[in-house]
Amino acid sequence: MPRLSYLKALNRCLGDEMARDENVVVMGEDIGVGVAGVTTGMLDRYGARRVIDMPLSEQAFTSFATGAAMAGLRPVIEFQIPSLLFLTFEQIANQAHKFALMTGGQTSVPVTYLVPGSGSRTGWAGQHSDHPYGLFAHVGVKTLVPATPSDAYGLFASAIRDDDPVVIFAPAGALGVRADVDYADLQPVPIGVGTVHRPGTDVTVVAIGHLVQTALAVAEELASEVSIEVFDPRSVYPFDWEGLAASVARTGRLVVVDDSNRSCGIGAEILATAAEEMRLAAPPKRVTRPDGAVLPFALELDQAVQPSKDQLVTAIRAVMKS
Amino acid sequence: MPRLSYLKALNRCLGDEMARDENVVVMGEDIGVGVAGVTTGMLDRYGARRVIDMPLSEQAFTSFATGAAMAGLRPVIEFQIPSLLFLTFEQIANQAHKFALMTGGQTSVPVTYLVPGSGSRTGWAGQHSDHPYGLFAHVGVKTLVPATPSDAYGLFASAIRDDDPVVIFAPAGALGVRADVDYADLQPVPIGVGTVHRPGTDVTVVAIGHLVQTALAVAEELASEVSIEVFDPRSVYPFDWEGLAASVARTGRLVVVDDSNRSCGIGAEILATAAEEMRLAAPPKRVTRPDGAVLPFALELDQAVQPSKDQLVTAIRAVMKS
Amino acid sequence: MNPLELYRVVRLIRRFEERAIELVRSGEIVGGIHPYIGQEAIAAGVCGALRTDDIITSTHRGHGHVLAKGADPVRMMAELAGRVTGLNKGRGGSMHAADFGLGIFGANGIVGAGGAIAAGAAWARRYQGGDQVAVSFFGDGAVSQGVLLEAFNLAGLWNVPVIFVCENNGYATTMPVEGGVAGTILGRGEAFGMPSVQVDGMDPAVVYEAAAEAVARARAGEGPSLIECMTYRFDAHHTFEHKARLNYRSEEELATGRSRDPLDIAGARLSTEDREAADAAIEELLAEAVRFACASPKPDPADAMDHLYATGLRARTGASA
Amino acid sequence: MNPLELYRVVRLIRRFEERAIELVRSGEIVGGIHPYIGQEAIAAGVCGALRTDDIITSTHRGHGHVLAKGADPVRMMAELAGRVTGLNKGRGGSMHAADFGLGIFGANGIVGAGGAIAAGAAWARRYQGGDQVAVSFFGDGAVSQGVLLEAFNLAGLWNVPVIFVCENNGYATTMPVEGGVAGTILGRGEAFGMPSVQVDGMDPAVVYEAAAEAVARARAGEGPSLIECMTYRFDAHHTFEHKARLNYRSEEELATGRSRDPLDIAGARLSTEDREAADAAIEELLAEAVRFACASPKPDPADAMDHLYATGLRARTGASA
Ligand SMILES: Cc1ncc(C[n+]2csc(CCOP(=O)(O)OP(=O)(O)O)c2C)c(N)n1
Ligand SMILES: Cc1ncc(C[n+]2csc(CCOP(=O)(O)OP(=O)(O)O)c2C)c(N)n1
Ligand SMILES: [Mg+2]
Ligand SMILES: [Mg+2]
Repeated sequence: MPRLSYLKALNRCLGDEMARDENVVVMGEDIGVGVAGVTTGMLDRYGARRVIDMPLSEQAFTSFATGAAMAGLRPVIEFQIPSLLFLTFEQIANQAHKFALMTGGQTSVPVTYLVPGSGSRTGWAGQHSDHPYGLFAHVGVKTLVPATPSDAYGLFASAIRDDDPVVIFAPAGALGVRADVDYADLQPVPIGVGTVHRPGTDVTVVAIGHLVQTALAVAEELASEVSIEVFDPRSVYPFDWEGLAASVARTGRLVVVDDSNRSCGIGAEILATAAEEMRLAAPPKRVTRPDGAVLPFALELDQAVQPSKDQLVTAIRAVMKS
Repeated sequence: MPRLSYLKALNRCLGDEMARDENVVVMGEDIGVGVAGVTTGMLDRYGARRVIDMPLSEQAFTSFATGAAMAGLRPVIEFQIPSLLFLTFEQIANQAHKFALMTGGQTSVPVTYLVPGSGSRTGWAGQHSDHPYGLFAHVGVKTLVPATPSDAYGLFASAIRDDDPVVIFAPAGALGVRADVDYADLQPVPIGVGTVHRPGTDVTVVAIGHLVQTALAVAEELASEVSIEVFDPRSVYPFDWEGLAASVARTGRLVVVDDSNRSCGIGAEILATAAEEMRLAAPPKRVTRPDGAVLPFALELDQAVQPSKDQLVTAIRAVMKS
Repeated sequence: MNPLELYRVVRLIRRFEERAIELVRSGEIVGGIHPYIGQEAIAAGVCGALRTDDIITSTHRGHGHVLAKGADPVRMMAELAGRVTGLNKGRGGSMHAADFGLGIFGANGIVGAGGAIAAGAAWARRYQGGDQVAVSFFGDGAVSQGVLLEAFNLAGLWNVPVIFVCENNGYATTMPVEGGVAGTILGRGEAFGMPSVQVDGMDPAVVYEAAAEAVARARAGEGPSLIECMTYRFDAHHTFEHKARLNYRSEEELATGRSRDPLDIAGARLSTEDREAADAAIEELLAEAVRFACASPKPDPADAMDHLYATGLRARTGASA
Repeated sequence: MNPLELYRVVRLIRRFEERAIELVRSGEIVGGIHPYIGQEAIAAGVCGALRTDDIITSTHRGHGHVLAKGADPVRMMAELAGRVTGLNKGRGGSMHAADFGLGIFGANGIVGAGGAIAAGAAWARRYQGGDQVAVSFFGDGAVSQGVLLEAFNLAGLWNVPVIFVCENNGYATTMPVEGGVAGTILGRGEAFGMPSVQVDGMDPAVVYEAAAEAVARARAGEGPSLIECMTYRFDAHHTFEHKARLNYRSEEELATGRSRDPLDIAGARLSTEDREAADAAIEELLAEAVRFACASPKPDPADAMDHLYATGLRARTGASA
């Protein structure tokens, strides 16, 4: 079986979707040359009509995509850095997201916003290292954070085919992940459905994005001590509450590991919904970035702010004890 | 004692702070004429040098204020509508918020962003009716939602004097609230300290902004049935976790009523932290807007999306039962 | 363009606004409106130069554009009154009225937001092989908004068939143009390589001529244009101003501003009979609009989150039962 | 302006960048840098026209500006290496280097973000009664960014003493200027009423002249200016390009672009002795910078959230112990 990297999976998916549907066009900065790797080869295959290099006018090109989408196309936008989602927040949350309801269902805005390399890219410092998926979950824009190459392929495909705006975070820490895949198995993965990467009976660890690998490593390391179920929601919004409830029903304990700011993050939502609706044998725990975190430049500091394996181990042990 | 409205309290505070400190300047659209009421009279009192009417260049004037703040001033920005916070999200969350850490403490950005009339202003529909304080709590910008005239005065004063950027939401539903106040009692209210508006022993209701009035009304109505403690955090970030813990320690039960979107909102954070750290006798509940809510125009629909008294009553009864 | 048709549109908008203001006063329209009165010649002239399959984006002050582009005044009035029979099923109201079947991609509550949307829609039509054009209406306040200037850049770069129509009514709410606009409005168009002209926005025939030229250019693949239409807002920024008197325009200025009325200018070109017949038909139509709007059912609160997602995804509610 | 001083600054920046690239290669600098090589004349010329108490904002490609404005190369190198002795105590790195004591309001990771900050700072100084000016440096890519165009508007409206310096190096990463900029860069300045000139950005003396004129105007209360400096980026957009060869500039183009070197242009005006003496002093200084940077302590992970709030508020940590 071929070994596929996460980044290559995104690239493959984009190529396949553009082949499948002529309405798919891709817009972004330096995508012709393919600086980020997702669009590599697309300009040659599909030409400048469908692969449109953008000037540094992110707000306008985001709403340009909204207009094109309402006129029938399915634009994919590649954002070079996560903070461009801050810059275009009005255009996504207040325009693209709202058109369907505000027009009484007259239109739809099938745009996909992809950030390849979200979160900390070592040494890129404070303005390039955020993981703001919680913001989109709050405003209600569909938000995906694939963890594996086949989910990267499958969720990207679903996003492109979805009739609503969808944001996809491809964490920098996941881009290099590789897996053996049969190309024939690469299929759309439904939005809003999580997956259990490793079954367990003592505690459910919900891990987001690249931290799925961390959670799996910890589960393996602690295998003799505690049976950990690793649940990957894949979509942070809409969230697979049924899948989570089923897992927690099995384990009765909950830890979330999430590389985003603590307050009002997806970790908060998971704990809140669990507290409301699920039966827990012990208080749940979150391992996150600190409140209001800004990633400092120096490597030691940057890493200190991100959730670590050790913190996860500590949290799991604490939950098991209480 | 004079009867002071919430809006007048904001106006009074601004006037007092401008008198106290010449570094305080105010910037916004139509503030000379004083369309929103907060700046009424300021142009006459302090002149166009300190009361600066802005063109529709919100992004630039937000960062203009950042530059002025780093040069030693204390700008107050009035935003006409809550969605201008979406438009300027990069400038607040990614610039103003980050300068202190990124420069290793060389500078500070004492800017206050005030939205008089946040949330639903009846009939203003989808793009004018959000309550996005959760977004700022997530990125870690200090975020205040006063509920009463004296807190409006006191938190606004603290925000202006604070050395960090601070966002203040003045909910449309609170602007008309009036209270008897002795002007001499109008004082800065510390950021990050909540208050108990009504003590109780059975359940803590955390209410945000204008919903404090709703919670107090419900507490009164249900007084014979259940003893409700109404806790108003006043700051949604930083949050008064100690104050909340003390209240929950007394009551053992928790309901949050919050006029913002459910997923990853401040309600989620409160439930999550309570689940982690506080002992609850029953599963907590949230009464919020729906996930991803967009306020529809028609009055009936607009109101259906906002938390109601009935919903709060139902939630309290449910929490008391379990 | 037929003077009768231009007059008819100006008159329809004027009277629609006046009837709508009555409904604001009586409480049938909740939240108020931004009246277009005084600026009708622009919508009439520009939309007169468009085909049904051309596209427009509009603003907070959008009724005129929406009506001129052909939306049914009856369903439009029902929308303002928040009824299920409205253009947007009562979900949009004054600031979001849309009719995608007629290329009306919506009024918009955010100043300057429509420019890039219009450009993207126009570009998509060309991508699809069509020769449609798009028009983005906006005010003098909007030319200070970054995203609109960015949209000028995109349109200029790719020769997008879009026409930017700036309605310079002298004010952004209470801010006079000189207070908000450094340099000139035309200079902003020229900076991005667009042919940019200033015209009398009080005469629908003049506006029509300028629009027809820009539309022809765009349709022929020769790219975008900017048209600055000089006009005056006769009424309040928003009906809230009817109660809260704001002190920013003198009586003299108001009188001068109102002295050139597009209704008179367009009406003077018609015979009395034609004009009276047109007026009567409009009165009847608007009487029906008001009747229909007020008689139509209000939406069911249980449906509040309908249409939130095009896929039909149902959002979690805000309170469990 | 003294040719020796201009040369010295050009040379210092050039050699600083070369030494920094070595440290990127050796891993002492993590994350890479955006080299300023080829564009040094601009920083040297513009900052040569400024006083210590004037203000600048810089960009992702900011080392040149920061050094030319007077930052200590030793502490700057320590910053790039993420040491507590760095300008920002290792918290900022290449893209956020700042020295507020010298009016250096920071490099910035967001393209176009510095313009409004510089304008606000300049405006504040005037408010405080000072006669300082501010300079905002940015690239040709930034002129498509809405917030920068909005900043032009504010500066134009209020005669803010700010000078906008556009370094047109032909590309925004891989996007050629013609692909990203509709119309002209100068036209954007003119649209907002600013005197706007294009100058040779390879000759520090030419840049200095233009800057001195704009600074004098600003200081005299005559308002903002735009200066477009034509230049060429000799090296990669970012050091990641040293590994990932990107195909957007031909060998011919590179050769032509590099053929006019600010170092040669500035150096040709000096005697050999002066030049050699300056070079030697710079080598020594940079040797010390590298030594100091590498020898300085790294920050303590426990302090990661220090300085998050100016008030000292401590953020909740991400994991309870
Ligand atoms: C981006 C943005 N800023 C502010 C507002 C609040 N607002 C609504 S209309 C308006 C004035 C707009 O002026 P102009 O563009 O000239 O249009 P006009 O009202 O004159 O038709 C303002 C400030 C808004 N809706 N959007
Ligand atoms: C708003 C924004 N968009 C995109 C990026 C990613 N990015 C960093 S530098 C750059 C190119 C900037 O080009 P230019 O302004 O010409 O400066 P140069 O790199 O040539 O010095 C891009 C696209 C960013 N940092 N900020
Ligand atoms: Mg106007
Ligand atoms: Mg460049």
